[in-house]
This record gives sequence, C-alpha cells and structure tokens, in this order.
Amino acid sequence: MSTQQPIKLDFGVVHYDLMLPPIIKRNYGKWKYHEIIKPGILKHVSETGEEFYTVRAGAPKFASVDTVRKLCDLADKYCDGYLRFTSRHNIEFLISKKENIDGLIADLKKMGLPVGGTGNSMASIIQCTAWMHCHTAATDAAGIGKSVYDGLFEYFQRMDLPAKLKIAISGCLNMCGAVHCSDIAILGVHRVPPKVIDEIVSKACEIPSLIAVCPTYAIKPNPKAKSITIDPDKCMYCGICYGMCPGVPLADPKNDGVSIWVGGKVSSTRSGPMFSRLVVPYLPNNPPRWPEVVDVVKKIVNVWVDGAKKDERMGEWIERIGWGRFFKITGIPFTDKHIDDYVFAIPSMSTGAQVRL
Amino acid sequence: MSTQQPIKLDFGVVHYDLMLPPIIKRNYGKWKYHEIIKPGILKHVSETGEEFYTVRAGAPKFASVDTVRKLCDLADKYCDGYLRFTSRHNIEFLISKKENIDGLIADLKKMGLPVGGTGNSMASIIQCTAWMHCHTAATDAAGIGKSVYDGLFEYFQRMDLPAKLKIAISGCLNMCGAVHCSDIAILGVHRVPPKVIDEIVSKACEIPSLIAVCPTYAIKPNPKAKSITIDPDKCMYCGICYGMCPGVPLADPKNDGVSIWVGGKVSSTRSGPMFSRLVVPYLPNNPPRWPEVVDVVKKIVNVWVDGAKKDERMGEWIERIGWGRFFKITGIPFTDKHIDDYVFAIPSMSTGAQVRL
Amino acid sequence: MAEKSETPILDELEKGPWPSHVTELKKTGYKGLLALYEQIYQDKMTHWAHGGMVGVPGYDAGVIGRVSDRPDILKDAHTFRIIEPAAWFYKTEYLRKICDTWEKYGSGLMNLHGATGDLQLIGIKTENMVPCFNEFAQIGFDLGGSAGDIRTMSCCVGPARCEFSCIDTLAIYQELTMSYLDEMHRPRFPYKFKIKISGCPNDGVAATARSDLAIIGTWRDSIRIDQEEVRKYASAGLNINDVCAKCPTEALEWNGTELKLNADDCVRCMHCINKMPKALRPGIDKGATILIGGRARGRYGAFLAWVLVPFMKVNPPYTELKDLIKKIVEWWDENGRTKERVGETIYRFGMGRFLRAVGLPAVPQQIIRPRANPFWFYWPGEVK
Amino acid sequence: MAEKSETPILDELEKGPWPSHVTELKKTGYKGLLALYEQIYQDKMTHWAHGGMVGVPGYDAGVIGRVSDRPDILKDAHTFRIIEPAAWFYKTEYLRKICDTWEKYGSGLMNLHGATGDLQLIGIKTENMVPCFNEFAQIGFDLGGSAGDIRTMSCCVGPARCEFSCIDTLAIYQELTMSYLDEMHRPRFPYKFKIKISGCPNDGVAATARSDLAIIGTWRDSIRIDQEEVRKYASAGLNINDVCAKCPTEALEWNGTELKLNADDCVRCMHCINKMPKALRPGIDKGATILIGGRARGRYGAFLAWVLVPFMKVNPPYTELKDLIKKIVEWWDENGRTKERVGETIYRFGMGRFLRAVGLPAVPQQIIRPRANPFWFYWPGEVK
Ligand code: SRM
Ligand code: SRM
Ligand code: SRM
Ligand code: SRM
Ligand code: SF4
Ligand code: SF4
Ligand code: SF4
Ligand code: SF4
Ligand code: SF4
Ligand code: SF4
Ligand code: SF4
Ligand code: SF4
Repeated sequence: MSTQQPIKLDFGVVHYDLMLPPIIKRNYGKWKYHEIIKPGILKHVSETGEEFYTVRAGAPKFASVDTVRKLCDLADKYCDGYLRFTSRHNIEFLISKKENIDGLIADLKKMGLPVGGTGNSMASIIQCTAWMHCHTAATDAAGIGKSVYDGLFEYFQRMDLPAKLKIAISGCLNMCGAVHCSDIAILGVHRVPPKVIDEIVSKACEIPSLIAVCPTYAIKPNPKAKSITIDPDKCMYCGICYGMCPGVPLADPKNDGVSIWVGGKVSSTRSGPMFSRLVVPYLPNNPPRWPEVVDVVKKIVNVWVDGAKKDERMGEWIERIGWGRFFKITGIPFTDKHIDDYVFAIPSMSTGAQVRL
Repeated sequence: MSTQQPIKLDFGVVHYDLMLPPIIKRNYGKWKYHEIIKPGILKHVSETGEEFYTVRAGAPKFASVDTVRKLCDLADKYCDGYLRFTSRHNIEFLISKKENIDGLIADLKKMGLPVGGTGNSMASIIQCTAWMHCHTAATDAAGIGKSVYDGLFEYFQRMDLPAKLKIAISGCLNMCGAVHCSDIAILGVHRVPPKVIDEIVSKACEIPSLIAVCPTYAIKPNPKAKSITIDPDKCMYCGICYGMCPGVPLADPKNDGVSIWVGGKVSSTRSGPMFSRLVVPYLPNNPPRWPEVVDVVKKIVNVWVDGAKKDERMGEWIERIGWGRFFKITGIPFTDKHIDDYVFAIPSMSTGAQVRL
Repeated sequence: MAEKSETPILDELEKGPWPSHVTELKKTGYKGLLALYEQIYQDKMTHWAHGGMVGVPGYDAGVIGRVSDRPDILKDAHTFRIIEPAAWFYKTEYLRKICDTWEKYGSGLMNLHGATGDLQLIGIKTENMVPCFNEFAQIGFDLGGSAGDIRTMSCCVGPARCEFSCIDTLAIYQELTMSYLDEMHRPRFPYKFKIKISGCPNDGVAATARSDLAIIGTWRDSIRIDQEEVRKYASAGLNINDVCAKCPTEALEWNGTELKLNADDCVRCMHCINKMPKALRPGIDKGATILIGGRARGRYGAFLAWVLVPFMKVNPPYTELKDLIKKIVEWWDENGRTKERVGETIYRFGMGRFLRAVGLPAVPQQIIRPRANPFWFYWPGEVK
Repeated sequence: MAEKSETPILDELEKGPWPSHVTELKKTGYKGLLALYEQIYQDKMTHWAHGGMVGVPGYDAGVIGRVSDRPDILKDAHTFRIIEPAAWFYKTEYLRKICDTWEKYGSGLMNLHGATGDLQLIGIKTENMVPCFNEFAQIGFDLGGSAGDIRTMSCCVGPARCEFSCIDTLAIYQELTMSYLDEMHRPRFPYKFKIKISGCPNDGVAATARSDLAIIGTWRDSIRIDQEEVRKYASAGLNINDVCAKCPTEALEWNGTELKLNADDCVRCMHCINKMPKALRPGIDKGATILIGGRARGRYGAFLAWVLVPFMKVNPPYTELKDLIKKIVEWWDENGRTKERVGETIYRFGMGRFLRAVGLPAVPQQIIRPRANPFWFYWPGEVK
C-alpha cells in the first residue's frame, strides 16, 4: 500500500466552469444590483433582466459527510444541483427559481440549520481547528464558537445591528482564525514559557534556526545538553519555537486560557481596515461552554448595539467615543498589558495633552 | 587668571519677582481675556479691570549688546523698564499705558524692527547656531532664516493666513531648531558617510561607545588601527558618531545641503501634535541667499494659502486633501526617499485598498 | 435508563440552537477523535502532537501531519488540504464524490473550509493517503499548499454573483493557481506566501488582512451615478446626507435632488456604493489595486497589506500581474530569512530597496504620509 | 570709491527687510567670527570643531566648548549657557548688566535665546570664563545645563499674562530649577533630560515636542461658558458651527442661541476656547497633564511626548510632581544606556515595566488604542 504511487500530479484545480449554475454563466459579470429580501436571502438582478436568489445558511464548519450529502440533496431539490460556500464558511444555496425559496427554508429548518448572516447581522464565526486537531492550541475554537453562537443566536437571524458583526476565534497566537482584524476576536493564549525537553530538542530540532526564530531572543544554546535554554524573563509565550520544534511544548492546563480583542475590520470602507485591539488579556479555559467568554462577548455586543450609530462597525464606534470610554462602560479593567510595548509601541501612545477625564 | 575660582556656585535662577512689571504682579493669574488689536499688538484684560498691552517685534536671534541696549532704551522709555522674550525669541514690550503704543512702534520702525508675529501670521523662525557656531552643521540656519524671512516678510505683519505658520531651521540632524514638529521645516543634511581619521579616533574617542551609538550598526572596530571602519552601505549620514568623536567628520561641500519638511504642529488643538514630514530630500547649499530653498518655501506657503480652510494648519490641510495631492499641486517629485523605511515604517504604509488616483 | 455517555463533557456542546460540531463528529463514527477530544476537554490541554513529514510521493506539501500524544486513544490523523474550486462553487455531483472518497479512506469529517480556503479533510491514516489522493485525482481535486510555498489561494464570488466586482476573480484565481502548482506542491521558499483575490475594496476574502499579496478590484474613472435612483433611495427613507458624511474624503455632496461627486477626492472605499447599489456603481475603467505584506501574528505583530500598485489593468493573459508576482517571489526567496514573510523582508530591507528590485515606482498611494525621520539612504550615483 | 568689503558674501545677508544677524555681528566688532563665518560661506562647510571639555571649576556643564579648525582666523569661541529668568521676563536693569559683562569678557554677541531656553552668549575665550562667570554671579545669573544632565527648563508666560494658563508656570519653573541645580551643573545621567512647562494645551513652549518631561496645564471639570458672550461672537460674525465642527470629539453643539458642551467628551484641546476667549474659559479645578518621552531626532526617529499622568494637581510645595520626577530620573539613570533619552529607555523596557518602577497606574489616556499584538508579559505572581 505504502509503495503505491500517485496516478498523476500537478493537475491543479477543477475549472469553475464545471461548478457554476447556468444562470450564473449567462449573467456572469452582468449583475446590476442586489437586495437583501430578508435575513439570509439575497436577490441579485442582472442587466439581462434575470433574477437570481441566494439562501445563506449557517452550518458547523466541521461537518460529517452525512450532513454534506444532505446539503447536496437540498441543492438538488431546489437549486438544480448547485451550491457554494462563502469565504466565512457559510453555505449558500443558489436559486434560479424564486418559488423554491420557501420550501428550501422549511427544509433547512427541519435540518436545524439557521438562515441568516447577511446585511447588518452577526456573520458566521471564523474558527481554526484548535483542540479538534491542533498541537499548538491553548484553547478550543469550535467549542467556544458553538457557545458564542448559541449566546448570540438571534443576531445571526436579524439585521438590525449597527453594522456587520464579524467574530473570529483562534486557538493560539498563530491566528489561523485571522483574529487580528475582527470586530470581536477570541484568541487562545499561553502564559508560561515552554518547557525544554532536552532529549527531544537534541534529536528532533535544528538548534540554530530555533534560536533565530524567537522574536525576543529568549532562546540561548545549551551546548552541554545539545539543547537550548529559554530565558523566562524574555519569553512572551508566543509558541513560535514550538511550531518548529516538538521539544518545547507550552500547553499548561492551569495557565492557558483565552484573550478577547475588539475593533478589527478588513474592508476598505469608510475608516479602512483596522486591527483588533486587546481588551481582556486573560480568561480561564472553562470548557465545555466557556461562560466567562460568552458573557464578555455578549456584554461587548450589547454596549455596541446601545451606543453605536448606524453603519458604525465596532472599531469605528470605539474610535469615536475613545478607548477609555469603552473600558469604562464595559467595566473591563484597563491594565499595563493593554499598553503596547512591542516594536511599534511608540506610534500607539497618546501624544500631546488631549485627555478625556 | 586660570587659577581663579568661582565666587559662588549653584545659586540658580534669578527670581522672576524681580523681573515682572507691577501691573503684571497685580493681575497675576487674574487675566480674563485677550484681543489682538492689530498684528503684533495684544491687549489683555484682567478681572480687576486693568488693561495691559504687548507689542511684539521680530529681531535677529543673534544680537549685539549694542542692539540689546537699544531695546532696553525703548523699554525704559515706553514700558517702565520691562520687556520679555517669547518662546520663539521675539521681543515683547510690556506696556501698561495704552498711549505709549504708537510711539514705541514708530521707534521700532526707525530701528528696523518689524512688528507682528501674532495670530494667524508667520511666527518668528526658530533657528539653531549652525555655521555661525556649530561643528556638525551641514548648512547655515541664520542665513537661510534671513533669506526666508525676507521672502515671506509680509506674512509676519499680516494675520490673514489660514492659521499660524511656524517655520524652523536646523543645521543638522540633531534638530536643535526643533524642526520635527513645524509647519515648514528646513533641515541641513549630509549625504555621505563620515571620513574616518584613524589618528584622531585612536587618540580622542572611546571606541566601544562609538560603535554602540550608531543606530544602524554601521560602525565596526578596526583593531589594527585602534580605530573603526564605517560600512557605507549601512550609514545614513546621521552624524551621531561625529557628535561623540572628532575623528569622523562628515562635512562635504559638494554633497551637503538642505531638506524640506512640512505639516508638523505642537499644540494639542484639534488634530493634536503632528510630526513634520519629508517633502524635499535635498536642495544644494547655495549661500548666501539659498534661492532654491526660498522658492520652495514660498511655493508651499502659497498652495496652502490657496487651498486651506480657515484654522487649518499646514499639516491639517494636507491630511485632509491627502499627501499625494500635495505632491501633485506643488509639483514636488515623490521618490522612494519619502517612504519611511526606518523602525516605525510599517504604521506609515497605506493599508487597505483606498487609493486616490 | 439511558446509557451513560462516553463523552459527557462534549455532550454539553450538543445543546443550544446552533448546529453542533460534536453532533457532526458523532455522525462520522470517528470514535478515536471523539474520545481524544473528550480527553482534551477533560485535561484542558491539547493532546495533538507534531506529525512529522507525511505526504503523497512527488509532493512535499498538501498534507498536515498530525499524531496524538495519546496513541492509546488515537494514533495518526493527518489532514488533506485540497484546493477549493474558485469561489467555493460546487456542483453537488462533485461534492458527493468527495464525500464518498473521504468516507472510504478518511474519517468522514470535513472542515468546510479552511481559513486559507482549502477544502480540509481531517483524519487520514498514513497508509490511506495515496489511494485517497488517487481517487481525488480522478475527479480532479488536487492537493493544496503547506509549509514554505505558495499557498492555496482564494477569491470572492466576484462576477459570478456580485455587481460590485471590478475584476474576474474566478478567472484570476484559476490562472494563478494553475501557474504556481509547482511552487505550491514543492515548498522551497523562506515561509508561506498567500495570495487572495477580492473583486472590490469590500474585500470579501479578507485579502488585506490575510495575504502576502492581495489583488483587489477597483476602478480608475469615476463612480457611475443614476440620480433618479438616488432620489428613490431618498424618498424610501435613506439618509443621503449621512452617506455623504461617512465618505472618508468628503467627496460627496447631496443637495436634496442631486448627488455630486468630486471624483478626484474619491478613494474608492465603496461606502456610498454599498449604501445605494441600485444608484451607484463602480466606474467602467476597471482593474485592481495590488497590496503587499499582509499577515497575522508575525515577528513584529500582524501586518495589514499595503498598497504596492495603486491601479493595474488585470486582463488575460495577466502578463503584468504574473511578471510582478514572479519578481516579488524571486526577490523574497533570495533575501528572506527562514520563517520571514515577504512583508517582513520588505520591512527589514526598506520599501525603497524592494521597489527598485521589483522595478516599481515609488508613489504617494503607497503611504499614509511621508517619513518623519531623517534617516534615508542614497543610491550609488546619486551623490557626487 | 567705497572700500572693498572683507565679507562680500555675508554682505548679501544685510540686504532685505528683516533685521540682519550679519549686521549685528559687525556691530559687535567680533572680527574673528565674522571672518570665519565668511570663510565658511565661501567653502560651504563648517570650520567649527569640537571644543573639548571647558568650563567653570566646580561645574561640569553650562559651557559649550567650541574651537575652529582655522585657528589662523579664530581660535576658541566657547558658549556660555545662562539660565533664563522664568518666561524670559527682564527688567532692563538686569539686561544691561548682562550686556556690560558680556562686552567686557566675551564677544558682545548674544543668542537671544537658545532653543532650550537659555540665554546663550557666544564667543568667550577659555581664560575669560571664570571672571565672566563671577560677574554674572554677582547679578544672580547662573550657568545652565549641557551634556548628560537635567537641562535648563523653560516655561510659557502663563499666569503672568495669559488667561488660559491652568498652572503657575513661572512658580513651577522657579521651584524645579532651584531643586535640580546639582543635577544641572554636574552631568551624571545617560544623556540630557529636558523639562518644559506650558500653561495650557496650546503648549506655548512646545513641551510636547521638545522635552523629556512635559508639564502642561489643564482642567478636570468642565469648560466655563458665558452664553451671552458666545452670542456676541456669533453676531460679530464668528461661525460658531465651524468651531463646533472642528472639535475633535464632537463635544459641542450650537443651536443658534446656546452652545452646549458634553463635558464628558471634551478632551481639552483648547480649540473652542481659543476661538472665543471672551466667552469660554477652562474650568476651575485646574492642574496639569504630565507627558513623558519627547525628543527630536532620536535613535528611532523623533518622539512626541505622550501622556503619563492625565491629571495631577500641581500646587506648592509640588511634592507629588517632584517625587515623580525623582523616580523617573532615578529609574532612567539606572537603566538607560549612554545617549539614550528617557523615552527610548521606556520604549526598550516597555511602558508596563516603567509604570511599575515609578509606581504609576496604567490608564487608557496614555494610549491612542490598546495593543494589536499578542506579545505581552506576565509578572511574577500573576500566573500559577
Ligand atoms: C486549517 C487551518 C485552520 C482552519 O481550520 O481554518 C490552519 C491550521 C493550521 N495552521 Fe494556520 N491554518 C489555517 C489558516 C491560517 C490563516 C488564515 C488564512 O490563511 O487566511 C492564518 C493567518 C494568516 C497568515 O497566514 O498570516 C494562519 C496562520 C498560521 C501560522 C502563522 C503564520 C505566520 O506567518 O507566522 C502558523 C504557524 C506556521 O506556519 O509556522 C500556522 C500553522 C498552522 C498549523 C499547520 C499548525 C502548525 O503549526 O503546524 C495548523 C494545522 C492544524 C491542523 O492540523 O488542523 N497557521 N493559518 C487553516 C488552513 C486551512 C486551509 O488551508 O484552508
Ligand atoms: C458571500 C461573500 C463573498 C464570498 O465570496 O463568499 C460576500 C458577499 C457580499 N458582500 Fe461581503 N461577502 C463576504 C465576505 C465579506 C468579508 C470577509 C470576511 O467577513 O471575512 C468582508 C470584510 C469584512 C470586514 O470588513 O471585516 C465583507 C465586507 C462587505 C462589505 C463592507 C462592510 C463594511 O463594514 O462596510 C459590504 C457592503 C455592505 O454590506 O454594505 C459587503 C457586501 C456584500 C454583498 C452585498 C455584495 C453583493 O452585492 O453581492 C454580498 C452579500 C452580503 C451580505 O452578506 O449581506 N461585504 N464581505 C462573503 C460572505 C461571508 C459570510 O458568509 O458571511
Ligand atoms: C544653542 C542651541 C541651538 C540654538 O541656537 O537655539 C543648541 C546647540 C547645540 N546643540 Fe542642541 N541646541 C539647542 C537646543 C536643542 C533642542 C531644542 C530644545 O531643547 O528645545 C534640541 C531638540 C530637542 C531635544 O532635545 O530632543 C536639541 C538637540 C540636540 C541634539 C540631539 C539630542 C538627541 O537627543 O539626540 C544634540 C546632540 C547631542 O547632544 O549629542 C545637540 C547638540 C548641540 C550642540 C551642543 C552641538 C554638539 O553636538 O556638541 C550645539 C552647540 C552649538 C553651538 O556651540 O552653538 N542638540 N538642541 C540650543 C540650546 C540653547 C539653550 O540651551 O537654550
Ligand atoms: C508669547 C507666547 C508664549 C510665551 O511664553 O512666549 C504665546 C502667546 C500666545 N499664544 Fe501661543 N504663544 C507662544 C508660543 C506658542 C507655541 C510654541 C511655538 O510656536 O514654538 C505654540 C505651539 C505651536 C504649534 O502648534 O506648532 C502656540 C500655540 C498657540 C495656539 C494654538 C494654535 C493652533 O494651531 O491651534 C494658540 C491659540 C490661538 O492662537 O488661537 C495660542 C494663543 C496664544 C495667546 C493668544 C494666548 C493668550 O491668550 O495670551 C498668546 C498670544 C498669541 C499670538 O501670538 O497671537 N498659542 N503658541 C509664544 C509666542 C511665540 C512667538 O513669538 O511667536
Ligand atoms: S490558530 Fe493555533 S490552534 Fe488554531 S489551528 Fe492555527 S496553529 Fe492550531
Ligand atoms: S515561546 Fe516565543 S518568546 Fe518564548 S522562547 Fe518560544 S519563540 Fe521565544
Ligand atoms: S542642529 Fe546641528 S548645526 Fe544646528 S546647533 Fe544643533 S548640532 Fe549644531
Ligand atoms: S553617521 Fe550615523 S549612521 Fe553613519 S556611521 Fe555615524 S552614527 Fe552610524
Ligand atoms: S469583495 Fe466586492 S466583489 Fe467580492 S463579493 Fe464582496 S462586494 Fe462583491
Ligand atoms: S466610494 Fe467612498 S470615497 Fe468614494 S465617494 Fe463613495 S464614500 Fe466617498
Ligand atoms: S501655552 Fe497656554 S497658558 Fe501658556 S501662553 Fe500659550 S496659551 Fe497661554
Ligand atoms: S476644548 Fe476642544 S475638545 Fe473640548 S469642547 Fe472645546 S473644541 Fe471640543
């Protein structure tokens, strides 16, 4: 079996021509405008006059082949056999016949899949594999994601938020869930330096690159043990070293946990893209439902809903009222951890005498 | 003579009580409001009802005792023997009797001293000693200052600029003229690495600190010569090394010259403080009147006067219209030198897809 | 009485209205993973471990090796990264074949999709990999990127279903993917290199935040305005003044009957178009803005991608675009350090050096504002 | 025919309407400097050179040693830095004495004033320094700072003539100067340490840009508004809506008869007060904002000073302020590298470490926005 060879290589990606519904091919590049008929239902109108409907449904990002086949069944029944996934991993049913919409929605309901996520709603939550499948995770993503979804469920199905709400979760600083530019981001954090297991380091790791890769120069050679040492005063628990070398694990059930970030945004609209900013440095890992995390996220969403003007993304709202005010009204304590002390720290300091007291 | 000793030490600064006119003492901390009666003439009104006048005059920052005595004569004649200098080195005559104003102005005119510099006028130009007295200067300050003053003379005496106009000149990167936050800044620049004079370095300079002080790590030890070498690819001609060591001079008549910066501001008003930003990386030293520099400065002032709204400092105006537009309307070429490539470069890059074409 | 569950902790995640991944996991019958995941929840600590180099012969990428540190519960459970079809469109016929194959050789658990874009299939044993790959090959699904290579790309729905799209995102995706298969399958670069393609500045694939090279559709001329439709929005209750107020450059003015645009001031942010899609449309002279250097985390913190080329026509055969990517990747390959993404290499060398190397001009659109420090360099020949 | 000038180049700088420094130089009769300056203009290159350590016995600062590399033209021409009286107020009696002494022992050329604040007297020979100093001592004028010490300070005109001033700038200047004479006259710090005092956020001594520690007057309560006077400004033609529009935080609203202030939103920028000094005044609960870390050029480029203490009461005997300065300077003295200003030391160590060392709390006013990178530290005791 292991001597078997691939039958071909480098054939690349299937052509999208095979995947597009005929109505899309006919109107490709000719779309004129769209409307959101109701949460989860988009209508696109073409210059040719044709109309096209999309029903967007949330789904677990981790799905069984069973469920995927059921989705295919629905697409066959209502969508001439076509569906797509969005860049945030929702399912979109592609409908050329308006009259199919209601039946589809009813069937989705039966399957337990919520319809929504369009317009000014909560978009689906970007998540990485974390405890489901990843060795560097400091927390889970899918489990937190499910808990937050349940806590904010209504907002997926409504469109009366001030603006879009994009949440992301990453199990560790690698940020595969791209938490760095989300309205609300949940990020797993380690808080103690890696343990150095000399036997593994000496056997499995390339020591010079390991030393070079540490951003804070915390790793020093330990020639006697053919290994390394880590200066606990310099290490900020980023895990980059562990990404390269199994001999420096940093998982720690007592100290690992979750941090919360807010105010990021990607689109170039209005204010342009913005980074998510630290608001809660640490909450304990409290599986299976992470109540502390869900509470903070809900609180943040609530103050935003109360305070923001129409079209103000989380970060735009906070930038208007000031970050100090944000901490005040959420009651989240401000600490020295919030103050950047890394490479680009200086441009983030409040220069001049403008102060909100 | 050289064996003589000081009669006392550490007696500190004369008390200001000895220096303040009686009317100021009476109204100290009780001022209620001010008016600018005309360019150069301030009126301050106290809660006690007393009125107090200031006549501000420009003067050469470098003055002979002769001239200073003449200023004292005027102060004795019109100001009960009191005057002050401003933080930008103008002279202020402190007048308790309104009827003295006109006589003073007439006498100042006779002396050739312009009255103005208040409100939305050109403030006096901050300058360092440069070629008048400094060993690190790449250009002169007083000579350029005089030339720019003559070129913009009217603006010192008028108050119809969009906002205050603060110009500063420094002869070298040390920035003693505090050019880093001025509406228009003129900064002397070297453009070739220091020459290393081994005999001086080995005798007069402390080599380890010399090496440590170079921000780009361009200096390497040269143990054979008990001196150092400078990597021309790494040196960006800042002159910090020369500040510590006479053995590495970098004055170079062919390559030294002047750079122009705009848009800086100090006050916390509106936009808050801002740095001056590079607009012309190099103009040749063309003494005694630096026509190229005067031309560029005048051009910049003119486009600002034409384009800015009321109360818009240079930098506020440019930030509103965009830097690209500024380069376009001034016709100043944009080059790779304008793009920051130093420590805080990344936060100055234009992230996202917003582009003005 | 009901049987006692083997996963009492995870079961809690089956409650609540949102579809549960635990339920899905159970449906696959992939017991090992379920048990390991429960163990992890109990220990509050991952039991996954480095999986070493595993893969399909001929490729050095596309499979993420993954084993657990509790082989008593589950041993190897590698991940297949499969290049997604452009904009994640599927005919069910294909999706069903994928399900069948994955059920046969893998765990039956799918990650739909990975954040980079791939169709991720989680949990395959080493010995099943080649047969599984061969079956995917038959239906035309190749492996994607991993490690120091050009990664699997992604593109938004673009012209397929979006009126805003200024470029043919799907065609560009297709063309670039097919052009870089070797670079994708055989890592040889300092680190990963991600390319993402969005049809307009709304940036539907988050290219600005998540890609080393972002291709974002835009237009060079002026927004097209249908004044009649604007008035309709107004009478329907849209606050047009508010739309104008949110324009980042005050380019818009509404006098109650007409919307005036100062096209010179427009920075193509999309806001007004988003608010009035029936009335406003991008111009007709379309192309893309090319951005460089985005990435999460990073040695210096995350970078958002910044403007490299303010406007480029992007039409088949995409010569200009492909030449540029080639030059960028070559320069980075030569100059980048291990685990250094291209944005960081540019930061280390300076934008000026990079621009010279790839033959692009310095333009004001690349920056927010010019440098504030007096520390720059002269190139040979510039000084006497 | 007129005699041929010895300074044909410099003579050009006597033309034009602005008072000429060349004319002043000529008036002093200080031929050596005039000739050297002409030579420099001719050669387009400075002829000044390091002057070595010169000074008044007992002090290691206050004199800038300066010689020329053309001793044939001029040899030594050191600079006396004399601490200016608070806010540069002079009774002519004193200024005349200064002129007399400087004429007697020095060049007769004055630099009124240096950018740091000192009264700078340019051009004294080594042998004249002690007698000259002694005469200045008699009238009460001491030398200021130079090298790695606490530098001569400066303060704006403040309560002496400005209705905006929220602190007694002159008194604070006096007190701090008298407190740090030892630190000023005997350099022992890593580098210079500058303190500047402005009465309000207009920052009339540019403290934000030019001092390591900036003391800037402000208020804690609400701006005082005289509505009647606001209306007068309005009828006199001031565009009050425009004033409101320029408020950085939209804290102001004008309805045509009344100016409403949302005091919670005011960030004390001074703009509205500046525009209507008769109608608006700072509140009555006054104090200062303390900023840290400003400096020009710098190893990393210039730093603008940033907020350290958002609001501090600053009244005699100034204990809180002086304690804070002491702690800051001590920490920096201990941790700073040669030629490292305090802002750079803070940058190197991190604001968190610095705040802990000086015993100040972290508060949101210190930053524009929180960190975007996930790289922070835990202190001993914070983790299990
Ligand atoms: C599967 C996926 C998460 C997901 O469920 O969506 C993922 C999973 C892993 N990522 Fe990722 N990354 C995934 C998208 C991302 C993204 C998002 C994106 O591409 O848009 C990022 C942030 C964007 C970026 O690249 O900057 C991301 C940034 C990282 C990093 C940090 C990279 C860096 O520049 O420092 C690492 C660490 C590394 O590569 O050394 C990493 C490493 C990993 C590894 C391979 C763990 C490791 O160190 O070996 C994870 C494998 C987990 C597993 O076996 O299940 N992953 N990773 C995503 C890939 C699926 C796909 O191909 O479609
Ligand atoms: C389907 C999808 C593209 C795809 O190829 O998959 C898509 C589709 C549309 N986007 Fe989007 N966007 C999609 C991801 C994004 C992303 C990327 C992301 O979320 O990671 C962004 C940037 C997010 C950010 O800024 O953080 C994005 C920022 C926008 C915006 C700008 C919103 C703003 O903050 O100003 C608009 C305009 C609007 O909605 O007014 C927009 C508008 C639209 C429109 C209305 C475009 C159109 O005319 O068809 C589409 C329907 C939107 C809706 O959901 O109401 N789309 N859109 C993606 C759906 C993801 C999902 O399942 O939720
Ligand atoms: C006289 C004065 C310029 C003037 O005419 O106004 C001046 C003159 C010199 N400065 Fe300065 N600096 C003067 C105010 C400044 C200022 C402005 C300020 O203090 O507000 C700055 C920028 C603000 C700051 O400190 O960041 C300034 C930043 C420097 C630097 C760069 C400091 C740094 O942090 O890197 C140096 C170089 C050094 O000290 O190594 C410097 C060094 C010098 C030296 C001593 C040259 C040297 O390297 O030995 C100059 C002596 C020239 C001479 O002999 O005539 N001077 N210097 C100012 C002092 C007069 C006074 O005491 O009142
Ligand atoms: C005399 C002086 C203080 C001193 O102790 O010497 C002073 C005095 C006054 N300043 Fe100033 N400022 C003085 C230097 C400054 C500086 C520092 C500097 O220029 O280096 C600044 C910050 C400059 C900057 O931002 O770059 C400064 C920023 C202001 C502002 C804010 C202007 C703005 O851009 O918004 C005002 C308010 C106004 O004018 O509306 C102001 C207002 C005033 C008022 C009206 C205050 C008052 O009620 O008396 C005074 C008369 C101003 C005038 O000239 O029209 N003063 N003022 C300084 C005169 C310098 C000179 O000779 O030109
Ligand atoms: S973010 Fe961390 S935990 Fe999540 S998949 Fe990536 S590497 Fe694993
Ligand atoms: S966790 Fe990060 S900071 Fe700590 S030693 Fe490893 S690479 Fe360095
Ligand atoms: S800026 Fe340079 S030239 Fe001017 S006084 Fe300072 S050190 Fe000398
Ligand atoms: S001039 Fe500056 S960069 Fe060049 S060697 Fe000297 S200190 Fe280094
Ligand atoms: S990025 Fe633009 S073109 Fe692409 S789907 Fe979103 S709105 Fe449409
Ligand atoms: S696209 Fe954006 S920048 Fe252009 S006019 Fe509309 S709102 Fe203004
Ligand atoms: S800084 Fe403020 S208090 Fe001082 S003079 Fe200027 S306006 Fe008046
Ligand atoms: S002082 Fe500045 S921030 Fe405060 S209300 Fe006036 S303009 Fe607004």
